[in-house]
Amino acid sequence: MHPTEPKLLRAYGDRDGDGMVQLSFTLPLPPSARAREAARRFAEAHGLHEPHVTTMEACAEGFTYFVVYGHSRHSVDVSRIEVPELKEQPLTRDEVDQRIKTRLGRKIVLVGACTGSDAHTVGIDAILNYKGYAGDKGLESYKGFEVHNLGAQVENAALAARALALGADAVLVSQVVTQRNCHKENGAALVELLTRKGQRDGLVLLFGGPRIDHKLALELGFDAGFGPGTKPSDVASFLVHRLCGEA
Amino acid sequence: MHPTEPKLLRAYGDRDGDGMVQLSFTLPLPPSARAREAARRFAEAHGLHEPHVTTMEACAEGFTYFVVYGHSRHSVDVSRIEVPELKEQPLTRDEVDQRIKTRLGRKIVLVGACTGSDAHTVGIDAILNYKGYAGDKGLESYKGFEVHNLGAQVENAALAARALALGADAVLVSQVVTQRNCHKENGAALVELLTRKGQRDGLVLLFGGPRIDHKLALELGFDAGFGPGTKPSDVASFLVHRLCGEA
Amino acid sequence: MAQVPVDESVVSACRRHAAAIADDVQTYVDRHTTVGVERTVARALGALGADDQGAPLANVLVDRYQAAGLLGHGIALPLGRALVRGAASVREAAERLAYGPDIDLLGPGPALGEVRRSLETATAAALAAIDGARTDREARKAALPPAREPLRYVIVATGNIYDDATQTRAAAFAGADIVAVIRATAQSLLDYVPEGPTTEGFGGTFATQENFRIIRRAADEASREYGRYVHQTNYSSGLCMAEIAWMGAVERLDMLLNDAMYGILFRDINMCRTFVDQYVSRRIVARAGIVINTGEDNYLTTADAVEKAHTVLASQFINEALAHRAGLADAQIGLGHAYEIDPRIEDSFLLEIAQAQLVRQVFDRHPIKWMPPTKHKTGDIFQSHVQDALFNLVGVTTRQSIELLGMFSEAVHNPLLMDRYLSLKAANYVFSAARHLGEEIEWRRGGRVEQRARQVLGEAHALLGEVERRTIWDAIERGAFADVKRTRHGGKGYAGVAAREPGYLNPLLEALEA
Amino acid sequence: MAQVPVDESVVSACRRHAAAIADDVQTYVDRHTTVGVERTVARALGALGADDQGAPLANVLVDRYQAAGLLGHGIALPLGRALVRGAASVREAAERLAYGPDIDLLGPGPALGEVRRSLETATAAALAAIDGARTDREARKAALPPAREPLRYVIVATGNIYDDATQTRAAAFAGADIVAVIRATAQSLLDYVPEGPTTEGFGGTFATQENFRIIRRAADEASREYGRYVHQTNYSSGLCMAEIAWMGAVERLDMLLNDAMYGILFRDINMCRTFVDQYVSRRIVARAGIVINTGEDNYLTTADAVEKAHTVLASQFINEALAHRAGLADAQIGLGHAYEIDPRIEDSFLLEIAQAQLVRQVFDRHPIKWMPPTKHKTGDIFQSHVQDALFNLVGVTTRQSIELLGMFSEAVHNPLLMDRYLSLKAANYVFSAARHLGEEIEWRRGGRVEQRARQVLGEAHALLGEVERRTIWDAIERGAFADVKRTRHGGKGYAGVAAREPGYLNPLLEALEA
Ligand code: B12
Ligand code: B12
Ligand SMILES: Cc1ncc(COP(=O)(O)O)c(C=O)c1O
Ligand SMILES: Cc1ncc(COP(=O)(O)O)c(C=O)c1O
Repeated sequence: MHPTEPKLLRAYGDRDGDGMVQLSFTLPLPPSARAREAARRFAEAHGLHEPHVTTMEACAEGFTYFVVYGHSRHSVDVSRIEVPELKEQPLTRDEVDQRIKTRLGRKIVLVGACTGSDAHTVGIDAILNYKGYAGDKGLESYKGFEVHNLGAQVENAALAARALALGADAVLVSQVVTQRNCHKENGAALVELLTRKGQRDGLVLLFGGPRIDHKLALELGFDAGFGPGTKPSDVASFLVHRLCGEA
Repeated sequence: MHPTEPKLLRAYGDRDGDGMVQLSFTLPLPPSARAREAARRFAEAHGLHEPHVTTMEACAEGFTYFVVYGHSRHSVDVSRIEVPELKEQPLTRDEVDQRIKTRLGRKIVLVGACTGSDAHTVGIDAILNYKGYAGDKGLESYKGFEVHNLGAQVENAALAARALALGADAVLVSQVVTQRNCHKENGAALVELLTRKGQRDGLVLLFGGPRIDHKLALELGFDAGFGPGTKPSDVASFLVHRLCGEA
Repeated sequence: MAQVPVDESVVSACRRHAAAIADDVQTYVDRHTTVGVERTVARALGALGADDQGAPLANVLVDRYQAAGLLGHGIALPLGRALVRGAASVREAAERLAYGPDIDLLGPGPALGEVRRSLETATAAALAAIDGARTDREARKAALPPAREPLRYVIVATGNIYDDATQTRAAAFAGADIVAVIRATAQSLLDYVPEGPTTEGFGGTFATQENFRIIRRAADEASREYGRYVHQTNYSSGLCMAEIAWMGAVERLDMLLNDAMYGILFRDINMCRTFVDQYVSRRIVARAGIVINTGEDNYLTTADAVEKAHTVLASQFINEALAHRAGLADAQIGLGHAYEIDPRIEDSFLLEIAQAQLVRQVFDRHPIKWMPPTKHKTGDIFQSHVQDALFNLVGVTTRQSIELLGMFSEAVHNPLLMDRYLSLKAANYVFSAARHLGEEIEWRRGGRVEQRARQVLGEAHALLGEVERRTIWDAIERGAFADVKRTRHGGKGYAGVAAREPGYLNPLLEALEA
Repeated sequence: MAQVPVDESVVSACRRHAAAIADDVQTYVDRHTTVGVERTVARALGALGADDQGAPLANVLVDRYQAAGLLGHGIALPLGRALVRGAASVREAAERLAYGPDIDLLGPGPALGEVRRSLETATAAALAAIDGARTDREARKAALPPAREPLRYVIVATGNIYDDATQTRAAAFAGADIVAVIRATAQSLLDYVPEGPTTEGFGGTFATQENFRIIRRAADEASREYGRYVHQTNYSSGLCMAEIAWMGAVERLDMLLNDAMYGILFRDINMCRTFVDQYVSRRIVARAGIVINTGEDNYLTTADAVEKAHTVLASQFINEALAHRAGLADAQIGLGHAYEIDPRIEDSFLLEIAQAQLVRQVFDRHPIKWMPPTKHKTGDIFQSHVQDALFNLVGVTTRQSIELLGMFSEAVHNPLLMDRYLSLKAANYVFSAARHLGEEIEWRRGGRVEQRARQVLGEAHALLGEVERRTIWDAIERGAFADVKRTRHGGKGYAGVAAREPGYLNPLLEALEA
């Protein structure tokens, strides 16, 4: 698909262009014919045509849960979507180690942590620790990386200090708890701190977690973002491309 | 709540006014970062603020299924909703039979059917047949009703003819299949036919089925509509109020 | 193994009753034919096509003979006579008889032997078409890894055959083994089969020969792409039961919904008509190597699934006995039943598992067709998905052969692409997570599960005895199945039944019966 | 009964190892105290309130003594001495010591006997507060019908205590038996307990005494309204383990998440600190009649649930042994475990059921706390709901006592009102539909389920032997549990540990130990 040719997509239920979507929500009122009509109008306000309220049930006193199906009037023009995508060629383990060896001549020093009060280590461990993720061994298993996994609950200041002390080439930050966007705040604060301390330049700064994507990471001032399902080898390839130059 | 005092309701997730709703849909494109962004924009087009795409999965070649949560900007003013509601006082079995006996002095003749090519008898049977629904005995069980259940797949013309022949006081129509609104077409066609034949006046015309409500029935020209969960006694009360006058 | 105790002597007694019931039906069947049967013969022999109004040639032809009161001779007779008299083909013969000013009133004419001989080529071609499709299926299946049971059966039902084809491929992508295109609501009662591809149907898509081909192509493509044979199924049911069986046979459908009594009970089709039609349809299906799926699951949508569980079992014995009389092998007789107990009933899961296991054991050489909860589904799609999860668990535990997957939107609409995908995803998970559960479980002696199985078998036995005593005709009049009552001469399509005349000619049926 | 074979001699051996492990820990515990313990004593005796910065009086007081290196005498000592010296109340004494220019350096002063006596009233009042809450709970429970197991446990976690109260009532409406208010992410690591009602928390709501009261009121209202005792629970965990136990005790919480090792492994809290804190917290909980829930379920989020299943069992034996040493009755020791096997693994359902049944039987007098799938949940809420359905089925089949209900939005956010409602609806259905399934099943001799149970018990036994040999301190350093390694003196809060001095005074603990 050519990116500039407008390409309007509608939701697909079981016929081209039917726009069918499913919406569920709770409204703070008890079930009644009026509540059903309220749900219908609420759905209509979202652009659903002929909304069908398939369920209306009291889910608490004074609260009603609804499931609605309806034909969405909306469409989305995918030709106008430009999303930054990580599209480095994946490298094999040997290529990674080889390039680091030949082009850099030393190990790449990585410092990783799950920051703030976030105690979720599984994600960052999956990337860094030997064991890896879904059969893909972690960065520790490569000859070319020297990995320092600081674990979880690491304050930004502590992370910055350790990165400096260890001469980090790259800092890998994980954020899993996202309630009320605390991951964004934490991430932005780290970038600010590193910048303020003059550490930001020359550092490859990676952001990862179940609600992170490349776009968000860039917005927050990181160099790349990695979301759910990331494999250590994805990260290895990215780092090599960044730190050892392109082929 | 006074009906004219504006009362704006928003969706409730877990905090007052958070507007949280869940939307799921399929878009005709394969999964990718661009697809995720497309889903996000699609959700935004519906008025969802900070949409979070929680799942993006290929559900077919070239089709992706999404689940999105987001804060809906919309609200609905329930004070402005006027829904016709069936609010006859429920009558006991004895009251029903008693009123028919004393006020009408004869049985009320009912003719019921599931019309068109619709073969779903369970609903109309639940209302008419002795056995009834959810422990509530059917209209056949009342002394005051003479019930003719014509079953399913009854053409409108046949129904009109039988209603005339049997001297029906009320005609009860069930419609269960609703794909592409065939229930509305079938219903409206019956009303038209009865009107054309001069049978409409003096006939109480009831419409029922899982996707019927009172409002829709009125719009189509019926006297009342009965949706899912209707009990025979609801219908009995309504008929008595209509045919024997109010208390 | 999660076995329930099955008293083999009771099972044998059930089979004896069912045999007697079927013999009684067969006596009637062997003496009658129907417009549907004769149209099937006409089509099979070559009377294809339709007029500009869409009325199929077979219909115009057969209706003429039925109107003339001559159908009892078999439509093959006038066709053969026309051939002897010089028609170039069966089709030409049929057109002449259908559209010509007069029909052949079957007065004195060519000798019967000559007539028979004139039809041999066409008959052989008809058989070859069936056999070719069967061979083709067998070769394709042999080339692909066998599917693991329960086979995952899903429906598509957009109303538009091209969307159905898209959905077929999508279903296969998501793991479906079997795809059924649900029929439009009205089709059962049509006394003809529409022609060509169709794009407008309510509640489903018309079954036409062209539509069969379109879906076959899509399914074959998917088979190739996913390395898994994707089965196609449709409905040999309603007033055109036998014709559709024929079309399904030659278009290489793999399964057909086909029941000896469904039309009677759920479509108010006349019972005489239905019994004759089902026999002929099954003769074709038997030859074609198609697996039928019977419709006892439907009983539990009109009757209570706890109280009337035994009627399902009783009916399965009858369906089996009738199928045997039509030459079907056990491996072709897919017996239907369903998970329809009110979910509010305590221990409903135990009652369901008892029934599923009982059916599995009683018909241990048959593919069992296991249907999901439908009646007690509501528009709460989340809860509905949970009901299906338990259903899936029973399916894999009791080793059902063919499982029609439940849809969370069952009470809402025909499944959307997404609904089907999620249903398959959930079934794949449950089937794998509990793969060997059935092998591990033993039921407590004398416990609830055992007792329930014993009770249902006992009640089925009693019912079959009663049906034998009264005959099936009378039993149906009294509402023995599905809580539905039908009279012997009531219902749709009775006018299409004709008593066979002496010398009734039907070379197709003869070949199939041989 | 779905029993698995449990070799009682292996179980006894496990208990012997666990006893030795616990004795070793207890030796350490009996010689140390912590800032958290002493703050608890201070609070219990009456040192309530906070300064205008929100720093609790108990903290300012205890920190001063810790800084002075005097905490090993027990904070009760200076408090008692101040009372003897004329302070009108413990609170006044505490304020004086906390905010006054100097602290009592515990030089020569009142006789110990006198000091002890001066604290008797406050100690008695503290015990009365606990006992009063316990009596109140027992009376309320006796007046309501007992709940049916598995008890339905749900979490609320809006961050705002008033919304939490709304959600508590909503949960009770939908059938919850137990409501837990999840804590804000940061709280475990706070070395003080915030004061007052709170409305801002990430990932949960702060545990404060006032917040406990707000939820208690909501739960009691709901109990009255729905005629069912609605249990309240929170976390006695983190750096303020013992203080929160105290608050929970007097505010009539019914359960507390409380584990001997969770803080060490999952919050990187120092192990010396944790072992001391857990002991004191459990002494309070024991007296209060509160049921603890241990946290072995968490192990399976960092370690593999198939390979490391035995570490859960081994840890449960250790938690049990430590709990016994703190005076908890078996009926108060809710042992945690979870349904965390990768759903892609074939027969995962069998492995889960084996483990659940094993734990149920090994700890047959304990309430078992059964946790839902979380790690392998994704944002596909529909599939997630199915995973929970199987989990619910195992819960009811293996008669787990307390079931934390899974949420279909587990991988997405803290549960919304609707999510919780649907979760309860689904659990209610599964619990009822399979109510007596466990009674009906017997597992095939030597089959997969039996083998798995035997294997896990065997491995747990081996691990316990090894832990005993190495001591728990060393075992944790080597990553025996949850695949997490922690050093003896590393982690948070070690500075808050103090060796008890000879003459260490702690009238509260003495009374609880009596
Ligand atoms: C395991 C878990 C825990 C464990 C953590 C153990 C540990 N040591 O990590 C325990 C039980 C201790 C725990 C506790 C809590 N948790 Co928790 N937990 C989870 C759970 C179930 C799974 C997370 C996980 O391990 N996923 C598997 C890993 C492999 O995936 P991942 O993190 O996405 O990582 C991958 C990618 O994102 C990426 N990646 C991640 N980080 C990075 C970094 C870089 C640099 C790169 C390149 C890539 C990368 O690569 C990884 C591999 O592909 C989730 C629910 C869920 N199913 O998602 C809740 C969840 C994350 N927890 C949650 C919460 C709130 C908590 C608690 C506050 C309270 C509670 N509800 O229990 C506490 C306190 C924890 C705290 N202060 O942070 C919420 C967060 C809500 C939100 N969105 O804000 C969730 C979503 C559950 C929920 N619905 O309530 N939790
Ligand atoms: C049972 C059933 C059948 C049975 C019908 C047996 C029979 N003799 O009735 C069988 C198996 C035969 C059947 C066949 C088909 N069905 Co069907 N069937 C259902 C099912 C599972 C339950 C319907 C039911 O009995 N509900 C119970 C009754 C008591 O509820 P009710 O009808 O709503 O009635 C209550 C009220 O609405 C009201 N009421 C109803 N009518 C009236 C009338 C009056 C006057 C009044 C006052 C009140 C009233 O009172 C009743 C009691 O409260 C639904 C799915 C579902 N769970 O809803 C699909 C469903 C209705 N079927 C459907 C379809 C498409 C078909 C088929 C075309 C193909 C197929 N998918 O199987 C065929 C052909 C039938 C045809 N031509 O109509 C679709 C309809 C889709 C749509 N919305 O258009 C559904 C929704 C399933 C689906 N998702 O595909 N079906
Ligand atoms: C045997 C059989 N035939 C047909 C059908 C339904 O199709 P129709 O009503 O279009 O014949 C069913 C039900 O699904 C069935 O079980
Ligand atoms: C024993 C125990 N304490 C505490 C927690 C979590 O709370 P926090 O990390 O806030 O202490 C858990 C996990 O849910 C737990 O199992």
